Amino acid sequence: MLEIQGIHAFYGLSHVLFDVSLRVGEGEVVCLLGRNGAGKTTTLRSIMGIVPPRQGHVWFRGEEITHLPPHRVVQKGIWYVPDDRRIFPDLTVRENLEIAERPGRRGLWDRERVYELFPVLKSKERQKGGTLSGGEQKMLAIARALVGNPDLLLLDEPLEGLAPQLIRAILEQIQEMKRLGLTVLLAEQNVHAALQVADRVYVIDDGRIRFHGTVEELRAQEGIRRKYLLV
Amino acid sequence: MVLGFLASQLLVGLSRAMILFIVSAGLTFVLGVLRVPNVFHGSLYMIGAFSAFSIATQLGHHPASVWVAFLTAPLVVALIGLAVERTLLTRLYQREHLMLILFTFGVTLVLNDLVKLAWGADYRSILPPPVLQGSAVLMGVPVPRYNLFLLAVGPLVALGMWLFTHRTRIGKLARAAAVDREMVALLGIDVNHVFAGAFLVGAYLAGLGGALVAPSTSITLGMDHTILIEAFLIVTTGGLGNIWGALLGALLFGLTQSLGVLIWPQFAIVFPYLATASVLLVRPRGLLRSVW
Amino acid sequence: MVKVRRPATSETLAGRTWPIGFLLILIPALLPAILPIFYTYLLALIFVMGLLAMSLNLVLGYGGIYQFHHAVFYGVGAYAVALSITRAGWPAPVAFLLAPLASGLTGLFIGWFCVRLTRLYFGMLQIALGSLLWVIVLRWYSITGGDNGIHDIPIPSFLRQILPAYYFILAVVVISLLVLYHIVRSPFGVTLQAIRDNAQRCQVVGVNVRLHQLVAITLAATFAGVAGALYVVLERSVFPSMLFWVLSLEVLVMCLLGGWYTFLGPMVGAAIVVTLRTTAGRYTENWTMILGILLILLVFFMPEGVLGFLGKLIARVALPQGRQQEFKRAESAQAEEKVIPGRSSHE
Amino acid sequence: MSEILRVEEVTKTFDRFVAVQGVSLSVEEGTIAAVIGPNGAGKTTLFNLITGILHPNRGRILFQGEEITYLPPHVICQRGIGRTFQIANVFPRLSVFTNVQVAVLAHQRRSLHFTHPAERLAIREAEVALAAVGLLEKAGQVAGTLSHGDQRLLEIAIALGTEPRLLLLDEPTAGMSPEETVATMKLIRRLAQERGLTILFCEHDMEVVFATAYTIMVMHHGRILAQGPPEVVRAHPEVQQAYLGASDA
Amino acid sequence: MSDVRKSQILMVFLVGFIFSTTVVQAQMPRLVLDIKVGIVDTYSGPPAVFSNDALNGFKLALSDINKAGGVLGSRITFVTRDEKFSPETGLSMARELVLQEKVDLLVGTINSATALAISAYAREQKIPFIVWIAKSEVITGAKGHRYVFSTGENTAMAGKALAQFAASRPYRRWWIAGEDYEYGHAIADAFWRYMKQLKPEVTLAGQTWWKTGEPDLIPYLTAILSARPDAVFFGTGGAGMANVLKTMRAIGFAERVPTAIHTAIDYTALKPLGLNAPEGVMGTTDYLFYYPETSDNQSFVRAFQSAYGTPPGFPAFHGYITAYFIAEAFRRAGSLDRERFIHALEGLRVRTPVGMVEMRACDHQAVLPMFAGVTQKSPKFDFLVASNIVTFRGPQVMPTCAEIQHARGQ
Repeated sequence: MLEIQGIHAFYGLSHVLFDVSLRVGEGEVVCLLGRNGAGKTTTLRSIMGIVPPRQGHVWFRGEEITHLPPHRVVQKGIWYVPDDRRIFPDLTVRENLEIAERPGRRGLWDRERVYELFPVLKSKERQKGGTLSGGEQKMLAIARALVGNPDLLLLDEPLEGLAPQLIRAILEQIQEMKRLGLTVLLAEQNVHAALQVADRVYVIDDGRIRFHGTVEELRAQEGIRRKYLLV
Repeated sequence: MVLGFLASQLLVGLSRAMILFIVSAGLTFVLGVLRVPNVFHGSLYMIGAFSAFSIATQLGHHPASVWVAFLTAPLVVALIGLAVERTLLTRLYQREHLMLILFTFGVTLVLNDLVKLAWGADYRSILPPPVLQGSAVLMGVPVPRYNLFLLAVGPLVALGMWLFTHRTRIGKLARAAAVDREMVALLGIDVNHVFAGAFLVGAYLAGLGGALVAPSTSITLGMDHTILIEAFLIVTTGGLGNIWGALLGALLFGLTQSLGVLIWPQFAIVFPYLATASVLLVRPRGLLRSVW
Repeated sequence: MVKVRRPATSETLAGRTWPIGFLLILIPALLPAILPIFYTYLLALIFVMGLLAMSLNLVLGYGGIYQFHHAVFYGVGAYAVALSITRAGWPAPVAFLLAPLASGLTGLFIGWFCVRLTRLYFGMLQIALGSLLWVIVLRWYSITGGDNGIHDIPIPSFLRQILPAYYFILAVVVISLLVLYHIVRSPFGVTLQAIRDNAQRCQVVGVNVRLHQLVAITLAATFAGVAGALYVVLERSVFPSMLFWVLSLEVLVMCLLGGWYTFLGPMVGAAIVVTLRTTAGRYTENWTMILGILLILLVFFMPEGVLGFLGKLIARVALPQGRQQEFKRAESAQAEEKVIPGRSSHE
Repeated sequence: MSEILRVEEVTKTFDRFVAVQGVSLSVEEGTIAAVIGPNGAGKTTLFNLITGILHPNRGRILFQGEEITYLPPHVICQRGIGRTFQIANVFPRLSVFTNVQVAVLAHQRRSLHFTHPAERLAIREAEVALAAVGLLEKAGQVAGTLSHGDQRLLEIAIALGTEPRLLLLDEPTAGMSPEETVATMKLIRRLAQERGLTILFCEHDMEVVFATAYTIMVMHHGRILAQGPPEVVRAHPEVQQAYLGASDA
Repeated sequence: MSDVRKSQILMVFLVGFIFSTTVVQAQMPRLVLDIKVGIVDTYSGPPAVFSNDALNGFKLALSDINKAGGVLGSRITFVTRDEKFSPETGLSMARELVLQEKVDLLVGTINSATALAISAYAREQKIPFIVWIAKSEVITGAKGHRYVFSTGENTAMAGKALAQFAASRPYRRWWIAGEDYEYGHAIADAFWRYMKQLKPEVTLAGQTWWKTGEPDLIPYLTAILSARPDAVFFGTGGAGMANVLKTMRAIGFAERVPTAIHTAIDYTALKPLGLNAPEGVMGTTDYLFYYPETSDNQSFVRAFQSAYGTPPGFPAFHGYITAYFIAEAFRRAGSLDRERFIHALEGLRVRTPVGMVEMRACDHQAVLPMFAGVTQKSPKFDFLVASNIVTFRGPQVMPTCAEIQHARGQ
């Protein structure tokens, strides 16, 4: 579904991604593991076209999207949930969702459906986004992407900074999404949580892909885990 | 009589504030969403007044001619604004504010000379629509009907802006883009379209202000000057980018000006400046919350 | 100890390029010999406006402060001279010394209020406060002559011809520029530039940011006052429009046009605007449109102003290979710096 | 050893969001202390409160026994607290050398001097600070053109230019490669030893913290969960559950 | 990058620029025989309507003069400069006209501040300067000198004419209001000065001043109404004038209180409002295209109308007579010598649409008759005109030479 081939990305003068390649198949949950600053966010931002790669290619469903502007990438069906949530603080919860809805594009997800997934949002529908707690904002950020009916969802550290019970809740919901046929690329540093939902894993460090394989393969690779994930 | 006079001063101050509000609302909306301090906003206002004059006189003495002008002149202005935005401004959104000021100032110079070429240097004047001519007497003091009409229009525009920003998709997107334009793009929306829409609305409001002021004053070259600086002071007082702030600022400006006439007529002009300065000293980011 | 290679800025080059500096003074000193008298006058006017623009640039380009109403200080300087000669009857030298003082104090006063605010808010407060002064000058007929201004100001007779006035202005401007240059290179100047680059960082290395900004505003106002006094020397008239915000905008345009990150840029900007204003009228009535189009083109093609652009051009041609690389990196880093406003408000 | 910094019951809220809640901590002179916690735990807010960029809603902060709670940032710096920022925060248009020189001049209270060209002042001090972080060879470069890692080092050099007694480092290794991280930590230890500096740094990367700090404070959701030497913190049950998760199990 | 290095380029640039402009300048051929008039005025912004009118009148007269062979065998030509209502620019442009264009005399401007600044310059350069629209009485009064002339009415004349007109009416408690700039105050001062002289029992009920370009005058005007004066005098002109008339109309001001406005009967002020201008307002002007109905006036109006499509306003009249004063003075001087020109112009009488007009030698002020009247609708025009017109001869309304000398401190 998504194929990245040898991308190099830069922030200004600093070269942050080196020859990163990865694949995400239809219906898979793929996890991109790495520590803070390893290049996870940049990889996702490169896919989205926010940090267009200077070299390499990104294909989505066989179509090259390497140099599309972000909104065109989204229109192709890839939605991105940034790590810092980026809720619109002045808009209500409902409005945050409404502007993400694509008029005319019907699909599995609508506002009611995401409220079922995250009931707490329903109860705070009329509150301003800025007044939600961190965890609620995370949920709203995910919900906001879901109402766009993505084919592929890029989740950037959805678990970061969350209390354990919330982590569990979000993981369950990711599994639920997977069950409903959504493809997910998950960037995480919380290895243990991520491995609970992932089908396949890429480990990124210092801007380079250091490992890829199934969850079981990673479990077997003590060295990789010690070296790049510090666990 | 004294009371009536005071009341009529207030009403007239308020009606002046409504024009100021309409123009400032456009300025502040563009400031909020696009982050562009639009110096040619005043020129758009002037073009609005001149267009209203041309449209009203083209239609001759028909009683509806001025109404038609009120409706169409702002559209003309909005289109001019949009043209500038689409061809030039859209390429400059990432520049420093000073560069944007320089650019919009350049556009001002060009537009003002074009107005001179198009309409000449004569003073122009139109009358209010027939039903709004003359004045109502309020506690013994005459208050022009047209000013009463403006009193009604101001809140309508405010309401319209509220509906636009809270009830329409593009309005909500504009509010979102004011805070985080990249995230709006990440919702699959071409931010450029949002910006174009926001600029269109801003220019429309400038044109509307110009069209509405036309019957109560003489339409001349150079009328952009005063309004520009007043509008900038108002939006700063209110909090950059905040439409309700613009309303507050405009009320403050209009009322201090008309009440200043009562207190110290010779120096009435300084009261709005004093008001602006004192507000900013107490609240360095304006009265209401600003996105800046 | 490692040999430190200093940055390729004006600081290091100034030492070996003093002959060029000398030429910079010599050429204007000789120009009147070959120029028609009107151009001598025009050059003098350019120097006056140039000094005004460069004084603004001390706060604008070097300080990153949105000084939107700089003309007030210029006007105050001019009126200080005019009033102390015509109303108080003080001797001209006293009047000339009073001008920068009055402007500096005005700058201190307005700046004291303004430094609490940032950016556009700063600029607008300054416009509000400056306009109060403008109103006073405009309205106080018995003292200031209102909107007619004051004319035929009796300055010393030896300055009434264009040529001596030109040399007087040239001398004062050159001295002022040397002082300005000195300020820019002084610890204060360097700190000011650091504040422009990153005010927060400056605070946490122990710099009292507001105090430095206030000092910068006062200094800039003082030099604007010098320019105002020089205007009186040249024209022997003052007008309230010298304190009007429109002139402030024009001076701002001069800085940006010439190049606000360069020392002499504003002088070039002043040269362009003044020349256009005075001579383009010969060919067209719509010369402001020409200026408008020029500004639009500038924003698109020379965002660092004329001198900034020329500087880069020369750097590309003249710098040795090694420094070229560094220069390119600097350029792209600056370009990068501008492309930040994705998520402006939260930080 | 005496206490150099003391934070007492400090709370800071933004609108309705509580960023730091009743935090108390103390740092002994001459030690290396660390605050760990995930992103959004309130570490940066805490640093901003200590350095005067923000003022707390409640509580007080003492430095060398004197209250500094509501002092402006530049005064706090002049008292002897230096800091770096999480995102590289340098003067991009100035040279590397000038970046540090500005700090030295400010420290020497010469930033309002006009009499001498700056290029002849504070050279030795600035060079020492640059040498300490190993950036001396790059002194002539424009700071904005440095690599990310070098900009982080430059930040430390700027902070050193003010000759602080206490140095606050906000995620000094964020965005660094493993090699750079190791080198930076070595640098921090060396600075503490050679200069007798007290260092308080915050990190989300645990290994780095446990290997370097003498005392560790764990922050979570704006509160301090635990405080003490590494072994104590590592063993703290709440910390294990909330932050370390089951990872070390 | 070195600033010093950059400045090298700057110098090359600057010098090149200046040389190129001078070279262009030098190559422009100048007909030695032409008499060249340099005009500085405001051709953009609100005042442009007046300055264009004046320029049209001037051009009309010039074409007649040049068609008739010019003077002294030369054609009279002119160059204009747009000072954009900025006295600083105007002053620079005057210098440019004198030093570069080498004009024989200067003409201008609507802006009193510019006129005074150029006047000071003209005195220094010993070059004649004729003011044709600016109405400040100090131009030929307190600040007058050998080199400055005025071909239009001034505030003293207008104020005195209107005071005489209004003094015949029974109003005693006057309110004075106007636009807060030199002209507004000057006209009000003159009016009140002469009113007091003519009718010592009048009292001043109060004053109101608003800033130039103030778009909304209702607060000011209603404030005046509430004070219930016997009559109101407005000192205003130009775009402000149209504003006053419009506001008066909106609140029915003139029906409630008798009003005198200096330019109220002026065609330029009344035209934009058409038939909607208020009736019954007292005013003065030094020129009406429909009065007096002499053949000289009618033929001027016809010629002007066919050339420019509108009837001439008072500035056109000033422009027209300015040209004739210049031509006649050169003819009488017999040479292009400036001093002889001035000598010839002093006391010169020329035939104008309103009769013979003399350039008074003592103050260089044209002795113009003033017309006063009351606004009224007329079946012949689609704008208001003056009715009950009273004509005051020049000497009736002008300060005496003794007064002028006193004002000049001689």
